[in-house]
Amino acid sequence: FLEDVKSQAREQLQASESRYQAQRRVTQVLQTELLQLYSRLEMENPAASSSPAGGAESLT
Amino acid sequence: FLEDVKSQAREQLQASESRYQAQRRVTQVLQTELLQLYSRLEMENPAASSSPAGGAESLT
Amino acid sequence: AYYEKMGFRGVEEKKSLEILLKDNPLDVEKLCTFSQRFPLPSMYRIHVWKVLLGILPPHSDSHALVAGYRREQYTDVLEALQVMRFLHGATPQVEVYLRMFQLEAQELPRRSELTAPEEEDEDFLAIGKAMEEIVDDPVDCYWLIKCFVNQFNNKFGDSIPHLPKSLEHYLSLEDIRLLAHLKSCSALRKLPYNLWFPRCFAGCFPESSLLRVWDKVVSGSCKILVFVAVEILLSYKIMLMGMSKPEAIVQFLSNMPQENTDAIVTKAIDLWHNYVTQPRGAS
Repeated sequence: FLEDVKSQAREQLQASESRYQAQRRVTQVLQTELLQLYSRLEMENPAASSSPAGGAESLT
Repeated sequence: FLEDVKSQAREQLQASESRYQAQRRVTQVLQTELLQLYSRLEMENPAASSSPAGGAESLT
Repeated sequence: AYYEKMGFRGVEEKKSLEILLKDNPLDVEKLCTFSQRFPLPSMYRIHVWKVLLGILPPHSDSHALVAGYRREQYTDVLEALQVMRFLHGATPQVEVYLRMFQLEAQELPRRSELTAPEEEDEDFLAIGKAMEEIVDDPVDCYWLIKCFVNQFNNKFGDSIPHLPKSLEHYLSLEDIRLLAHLKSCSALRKLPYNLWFPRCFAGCFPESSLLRVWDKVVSGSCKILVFVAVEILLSYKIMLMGMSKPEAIVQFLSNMPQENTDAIVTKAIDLWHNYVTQPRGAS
């Protein structure tokens, strides 16, 4: 019975782990997408690129 | 003793879940940021908007 | 002889804490009681705080696993903020912690609306800066700030507005003349409570003194803050009695001298033990 409880706990932890991994993959895709967009914005609008960079600059 | 095993499993699961939740928050913020960028791209470059709009749709 | 006795007591305390720390699972309640009663030995302080704040679970054999989760969570949040350009190389470390905290709490401003930290963030930043001085490892530091702030707000958020009243009460018992003076020049309501209570004296005291106050806060008392304030007033009594303008009093207390903060904290803890932890009716 104890083994039963232990293996149930292990399964729950694994499920949580795989949910986390799935969410991480989503994050990675979104981050790649974002980086591409930033560089496209800066290429297309070198003039306006001051504004995305400006967002970052206003932080300083 | 059984309670002990259970509570240990619960502690581990909680920490794992907290890591998952943080990853979810990250995804949400990334999505918001991406959507904002897309709409800005469209405003600034209405001609080139067809391809970023496709990108935005793939997110929804 | 006094120091010998104190030293001996210190060794005994350290031994009994070591015994508590060998328990598996750890008895969090006993650790709380220990931390309420004695100052934590500096070599165990961070570890005990992490357990009391729930960063590490009671079961010691889960510590490695959970610490790994904590580290990953830290990295995930930090990376995302960097990719989104919320942070750059020159962002001060406490501001990094603030943005991470905001992201996790779903309170992160939009990047297009991002400004320098607001006034409402000042408490977080003060606590963060002090914790930075106390803790070297950034992962530990972020988690300690986050859980310290969260626990403090959850447990004591409702009590904070009542602390000035409590201060008045204990000052009336300790020094009625000083209280009367502060009242008569209408300084009592203007004391720098906001620099004291919501940030647990971070920024008012050097970290070496702050640690012993935070031992009590982490282990579940916010009343200690009242006694620290009482002792601040008592130790500058002569100076305060000589001032009649409330602005001068506030000005002085907001920029307190840093010399005898250790003595203030020691007396404050003694006074707190007298009134609160030892049963004497008053609570």
